[in-house]
Amino acid sequence: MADIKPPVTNTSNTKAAANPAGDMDRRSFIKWSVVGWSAFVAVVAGYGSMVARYLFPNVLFEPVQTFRAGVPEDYEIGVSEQFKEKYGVWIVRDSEKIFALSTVCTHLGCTPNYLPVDQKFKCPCHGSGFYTTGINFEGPAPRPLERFKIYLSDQGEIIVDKTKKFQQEKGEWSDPESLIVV
Amino acid sequence: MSLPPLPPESYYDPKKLDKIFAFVAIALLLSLIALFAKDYSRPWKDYQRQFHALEIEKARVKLDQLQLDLSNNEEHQRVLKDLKAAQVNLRQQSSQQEAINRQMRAAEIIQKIHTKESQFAKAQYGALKYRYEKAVHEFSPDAAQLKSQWDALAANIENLRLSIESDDTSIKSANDALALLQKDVKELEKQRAGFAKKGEIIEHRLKKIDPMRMSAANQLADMVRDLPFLELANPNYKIRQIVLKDIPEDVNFMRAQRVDRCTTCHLGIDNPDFVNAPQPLTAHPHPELFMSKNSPHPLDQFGCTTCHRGRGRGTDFISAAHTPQDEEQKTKWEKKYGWVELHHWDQPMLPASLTQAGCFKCHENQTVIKTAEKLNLGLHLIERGGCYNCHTIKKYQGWSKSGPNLEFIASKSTKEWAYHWIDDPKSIRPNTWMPSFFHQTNTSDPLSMKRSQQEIHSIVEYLFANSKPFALDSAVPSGDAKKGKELAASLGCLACHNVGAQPGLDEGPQGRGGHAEPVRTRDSLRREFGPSLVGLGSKTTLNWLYQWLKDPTKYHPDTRMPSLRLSDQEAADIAAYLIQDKSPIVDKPIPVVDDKVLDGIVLDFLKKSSMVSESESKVKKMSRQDKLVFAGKRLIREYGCYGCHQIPGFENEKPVGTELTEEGSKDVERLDFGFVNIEHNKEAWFKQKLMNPRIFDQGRVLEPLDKAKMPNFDFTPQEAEVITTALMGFVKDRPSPSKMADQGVKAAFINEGAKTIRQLNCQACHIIDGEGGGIQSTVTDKSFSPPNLFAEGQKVQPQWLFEFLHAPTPIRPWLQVRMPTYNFHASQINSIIKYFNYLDNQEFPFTDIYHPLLSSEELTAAQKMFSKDYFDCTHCHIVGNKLPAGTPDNWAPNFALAAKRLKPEWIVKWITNPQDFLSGTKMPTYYDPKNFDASAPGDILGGDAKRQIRVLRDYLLTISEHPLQVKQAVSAPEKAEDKTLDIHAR
Amino acid sequence: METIKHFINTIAAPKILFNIVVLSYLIIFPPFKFFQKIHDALGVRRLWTKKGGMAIFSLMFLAFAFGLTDGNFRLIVLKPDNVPIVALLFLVVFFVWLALHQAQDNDDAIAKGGKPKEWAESREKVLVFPDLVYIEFIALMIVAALLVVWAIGLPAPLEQAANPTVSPNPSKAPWYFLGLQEMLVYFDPWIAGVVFPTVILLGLMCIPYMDKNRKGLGYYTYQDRKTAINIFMFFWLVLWMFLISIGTFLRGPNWNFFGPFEYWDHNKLEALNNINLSELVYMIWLNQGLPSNILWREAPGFLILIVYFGLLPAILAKTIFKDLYARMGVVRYSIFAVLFLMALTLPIKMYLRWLFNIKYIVAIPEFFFNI
Amino acid sequence: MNANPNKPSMWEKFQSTQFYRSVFRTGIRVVSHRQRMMIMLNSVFLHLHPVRLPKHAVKVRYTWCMGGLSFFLFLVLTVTGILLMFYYRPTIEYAYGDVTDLSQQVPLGIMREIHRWGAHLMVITVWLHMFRVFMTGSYKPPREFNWVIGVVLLVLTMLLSFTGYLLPWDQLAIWAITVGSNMAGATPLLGMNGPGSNLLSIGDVNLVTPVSDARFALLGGRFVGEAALLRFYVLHCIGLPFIIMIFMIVHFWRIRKDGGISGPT
Repeated sequence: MADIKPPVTNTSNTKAAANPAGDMDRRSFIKWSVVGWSAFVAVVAGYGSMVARYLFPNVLFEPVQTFRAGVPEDYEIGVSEQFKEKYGVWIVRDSEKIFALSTVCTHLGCTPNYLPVDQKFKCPCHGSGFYTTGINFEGPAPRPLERFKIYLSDQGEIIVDKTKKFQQEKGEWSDPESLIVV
Repeated sequence: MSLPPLPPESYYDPKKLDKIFAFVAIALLLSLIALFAKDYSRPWKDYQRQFHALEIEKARVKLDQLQLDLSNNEEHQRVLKDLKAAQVNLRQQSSQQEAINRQMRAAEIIQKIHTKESQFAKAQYGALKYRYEKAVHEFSPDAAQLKSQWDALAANIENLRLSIESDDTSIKSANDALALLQKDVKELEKQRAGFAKKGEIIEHRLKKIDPMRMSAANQLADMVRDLPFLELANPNYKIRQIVLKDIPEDVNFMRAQRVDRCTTCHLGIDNPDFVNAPQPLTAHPHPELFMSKNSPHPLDQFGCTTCHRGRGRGTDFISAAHTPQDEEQKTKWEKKYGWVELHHWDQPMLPASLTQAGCFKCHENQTVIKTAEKLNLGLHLIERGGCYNCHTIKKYQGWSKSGPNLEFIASKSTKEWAYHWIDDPKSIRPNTWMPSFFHQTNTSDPLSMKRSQQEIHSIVEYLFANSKPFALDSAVPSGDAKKGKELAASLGCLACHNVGAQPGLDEGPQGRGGHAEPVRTRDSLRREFGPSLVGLGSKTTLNWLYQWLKDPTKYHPDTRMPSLRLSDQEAADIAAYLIQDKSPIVDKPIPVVDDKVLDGIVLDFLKKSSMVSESESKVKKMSRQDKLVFAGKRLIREYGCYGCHQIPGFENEKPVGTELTEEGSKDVERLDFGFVNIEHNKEAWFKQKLMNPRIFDQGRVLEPLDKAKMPNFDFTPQEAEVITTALMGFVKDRPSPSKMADQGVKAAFINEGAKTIRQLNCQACHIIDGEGGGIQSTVTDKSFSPPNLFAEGQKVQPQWLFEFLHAPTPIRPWLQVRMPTYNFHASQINSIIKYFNYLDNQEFPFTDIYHPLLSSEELTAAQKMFSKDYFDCTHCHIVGNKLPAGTPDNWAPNFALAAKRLKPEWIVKWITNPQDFLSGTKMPTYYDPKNFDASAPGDILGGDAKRQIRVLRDYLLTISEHPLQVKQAVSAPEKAEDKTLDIHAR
Repeated sequence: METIKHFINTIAAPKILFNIVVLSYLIIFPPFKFFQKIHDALGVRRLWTKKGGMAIFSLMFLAFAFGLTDGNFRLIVLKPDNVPIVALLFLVVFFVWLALHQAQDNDDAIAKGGKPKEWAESREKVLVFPDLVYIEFIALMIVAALLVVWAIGLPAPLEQAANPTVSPNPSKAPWYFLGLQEMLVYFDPWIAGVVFPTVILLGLMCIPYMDKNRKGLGYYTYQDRKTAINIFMFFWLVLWMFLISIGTFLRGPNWNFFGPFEYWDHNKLEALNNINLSELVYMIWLNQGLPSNILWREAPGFLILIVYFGLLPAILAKTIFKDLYARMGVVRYSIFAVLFLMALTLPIKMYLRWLFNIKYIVAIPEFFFNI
Repeated sequence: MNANPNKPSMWEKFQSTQFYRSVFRTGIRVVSHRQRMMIMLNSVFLHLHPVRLPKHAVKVRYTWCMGGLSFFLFLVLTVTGILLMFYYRPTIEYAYGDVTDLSQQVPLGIMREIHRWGAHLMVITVWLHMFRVFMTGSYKPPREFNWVIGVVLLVLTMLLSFTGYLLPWDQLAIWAITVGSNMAGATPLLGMNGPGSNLLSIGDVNLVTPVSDARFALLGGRFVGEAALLRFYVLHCIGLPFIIMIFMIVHFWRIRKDGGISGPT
């Protein structure tokens, strides 16, 4: 295997190809082997790319992690609970922005309740409390609630993408993808 | 550098090998390129490109229009001008702005540092707290020290918080100053944005799709992103799909998720802008029903193949199993798409003409599937035709038999009439629903004709021989036919029956054999609910008819014919009138009984169960009568007569026809197309079968008993098609319950009630839920037709309705049309009551008992409003026994009934705006809905419209049979006695 | 008893334990003369005698047995999926001892002018059948029996059915990748998860081409290939085995550190007050805001990187690695130096974190580029 | 053949049949050196070894037998793995239940324990094999390239173990794989969360998206789900074993071609 000829001819040929001085016979010989081996290399690369392309299907059967949440005008200042059940998300609007809060308590993963009178989220499991911004202010929760990626579609609709999270303690809440400015 | 010398062992010339190698390698490379090309070129990409171009064009046009509008909008121009001025103004103050900005930035930096420190301190605080807690828990000596550290940290945090707050204040003040400077610009900018918003959304979109508006880099991206291989990342053109787990596909004993990729090509389907775009980019023709998020069938929840069928996973024209709706479309498709039928797929797309079949599987329980008119008609035809009598259909389990009761036939008819009727019912009554069993394409040869005659003889003989005795009243008062005709027209008989050529019925369906064929509609079908009465005089006797009209249940306890509470004279008059219509055909002679042929028939049956010799000797021993009765019984069983008629001796027989509950899912391979040259698909077969049930015997050599026996209903091609639509809808795959049309108990009650209403044909007279009332065409003045039952649930009290349905009492005595007394089961009444209440979303069964209460001031006010000077209520309304002055066509129901009949809340709504409930009602609108308060009479109760109406209502409720004797306060209504409302009926 | 446990818990903290491990490494495999002296003074070579081996193992078993008396320790160590790692620890120690035991014998022989044991043996040929075939058979039967007993004694773990919405705390990678996961504490995923594995593999593959020492082929020796073994041992024992052990045994909820006798308390909080070099330079040292220009902001970090990878190899070539450089030549040396320095960034980053709370030297989250 | 021709036992008779001689050309009762050599030369399996070896090479003290054990464990894992495949369906619907059933219902479902612990053990033996090879300096010329192949085999072993880790589809599995595969998402340039991923874009069009990055190629999805399970299954059962076998063949071949086991020169 190791001592087969092609590599030998090949190297000598490429060198020769760089140096056009030589008799006709030699030149044509050189040309054909270069053409042949280049085509062969292209074929191998092609097969490789076939495998690579094959790994990326044209459609996905994964459950949808993004959902449409209407237009910004649908939301008044405050907390909207309409997507809590289905998607585990609160849509919160304040005077300048709209953002999507995760409904998972950062303590042990329970689902807090929204108390409109107190303007806070209160976790029924261990009493962690969060402001409507998601910042934790009471109870054992170690960090603020997470926010999800939120953006406006081309049609002006709000899209919430749960695949991407933003954590306040990592300083990610200033990320433009974590909020919609209104 | 030098070439290696040719090894002596070499056989081939290496140069030659190199050449061959090169050729082969190139060939291989080319094959690979072809492979990529094949994989890359997919038909849907072309459509997506088309759509892309169209989308850009439409957006451009829209944007241009918007901008044109804006430039013409003066307000907008003014804002722009002001904005410019304000910006110039602001720029002049730039040094000031800059100073504030600098100040703010500095403060922000300080705050950031403070925040960071505070953040660190807080984190330490938390960690320290844990350590402290743990130390305390473990009785560690470090606790005290930790505590002091912790306290120190807490103080530090508090300090930091103060500094952050003070930083905040300075930032805020700077911010405020800045905002003040920029106030005008900001405000105007906001206004400008308001104007531009619509356009900006389109522009934003255009920037993404329109190469003309893209940056150079994006233009490049636009070109490159769909190249082979690169398109894996982020292509413009990609397959779209909707995955539906709760409307699964039936995969033989398993259910698999449904995957619809139709929107890959039908890109404009949910975009109203594409209504007129070419296929496949066209928008759906019914966006109000499908597609959009607010419609009952949003695209992402119902997909496409749920209704249309076809192969949702298919991504090209053929593999999606499109089905052409006719020859013309087929040839067109063959040319355009190279269409061929997709084999190996059981559920091809429904052709456009049958699309409504797709509704059935989720809407099965509904009696009327709103907007699916074709399907409704098909179902109605199945009901009226009584298909379910012979073919089990789950939906119609428990429905009563369609034909008349034949248990007492001898008391009603003659053998001669029966012979002619069975032989060819349409010759006696062209518009009858009795289908034809004889003279069909497979029984029209001379031999079969002869046999048919003997078969009919046998059937008639069996029926009469087994007929049970029935006593008729012999005394019939002499009737006046002319009066009878008037009565039949005015009492409402014509709602369900067809009586010869009646005036006002000309447009009704009649004369079907060979004459011009009027199109059947659901309205006309309701008018055909009862049997046609043409040629009744030949069929029965005056005595029987009189008896029947007086009390139908006496002859047939389960009949759907209600009692009209006719007096003896009325019954006699109508009977005299109806008996006049005689059919001449009945007088034709009847072929004689031919023993030889009869023997053949009997033998055919006998041979089935015993040996030939034995059978023959048996036949010899039988008398002619025996043979006739024997053959008659077997023939009734063969033809399945007992499906529609009650016949003695067949009480427990199973229906003869194939079950149709899942007919739409039937494998085409299981249908016998014989020698008939039609498309080999289900719909063609159904249609053909319906138009001529015997056609598939064509060209076949068959024993008499092996022939097809389904009778002929003479369906027109249109009717056959609508019935086919319904049949195609009877499929076995079902969505999960969450996707069914009717969920919850209320919907089930509504469906149940609607079914009862359909079974009793209430809608022949009444308009219920927006349809029916066909009788109105026979009533000259609309004011005299039966009432529209719109919002009946809101209007009447359940208890009253129960009593009324049980024993109707006239509400509108001026009407001649009579609400009949039905032979109801209590459960049927209850289902009707629940229907009306749930349809109107009423609280049911519990309602508050309302006690009207009027102060003396209010009482006078009410009386005043009642009087001629104001609303003049008694001008139209009957009060107790006092009739209004005008002609009956202006009369209105009795006020004395109101307290028991009407719901108090309804009266208020009714007075407020009658047109809301019943547009076109004669009840005047006293209060202008647009100008409510102002339209109230100002001099009563301070012109408070709401109070006036309430007072009127309360006054109304105090009116009893004795007019205008008002009680100050009415005691609770007396207890319902025996006829309590059965709220637990189901 | 409790005091001992408390003491062990305390010294098991990565900050302390890592120093202890590095120090022991330096003494056992002394790369520098200074440590060689300590090595000699302590008579570390006695470790590789049979008695030394016995001592090591008795100590290990004793420690282990002592640990098993503690509930928390048992819970971690006897977790079915952790058993292989416990076995690994004993096996590695045993084989390191075995290799060095033989190496010491050979080295002694060579020092006396003799040949290694293998030399004499290799002159003699034996038939493979049945000598080797039988030995192999026996070995694999032992392993087969061991496997079966292991399978009987220890059921394979099966937890709750997968639930993508509830992540257990802590979520750990398979144990052989825990070294990489531990690195995540100090590096971004792209370095810990991609660059380091690549460097490790490249480094491993490069070994035969870097090591130009012709001596020490085919026999156990330490003295003949001291440098190679010292370097290898550092990565193999200190950076790989040690990190795996930490990741497996000492990391609990929230990836917090827990001593071997400590209860895995979910509420445990550790202050993670880490800052980037740029913040340290600009905000704390210079007391001003961060520059908005990314390159300018991260200039200090880039400067350090340039010095580290650009200048340091040259400096090393003139100083510590003078001999190495001479032996290897420019190309080999450059590759070696880059790989070596890259690997060294791990301990360096550890110390930076512990001493200065440095999170990133270069922090460009905009491009996910954090070092 | 037999020394006592008078009374051949049944066994000896059998040994002289054509069938026996066709199977064991050399016989298995060894009496001569020549025969011992022939056994090695004639057996397709034993032929992996040379006929003769230097004495130090048969000493366990020298070789630790780790390479051989790694190969043996590979065989054990192949056999148990094939058997496990009979009862295991790689779908999120069935996988967990099928694995549960291995311990609850399947006769000798303890195969799973052997497979799992064998896999862990194989990682350990491969590491120790590498350590041994390093300590004896066996990577030195002429065996440099075989060391490289050995490193590849080491990686493949860990990848095999890693892909198998997901298959029970329990919490341990998906989260371990999630943690592990997230690292693939951080691949420079090609990973969604890797440095420079946003450099691979033209204009506003990102080429590295959650559905086109390195992590996706591994998982077949945006997160560890049905597609990932199937991919890992295929890689674990077919893909990686196929590759590792090719490399093993080369590895073993090169041992012989590079002069057998290393020894002092």
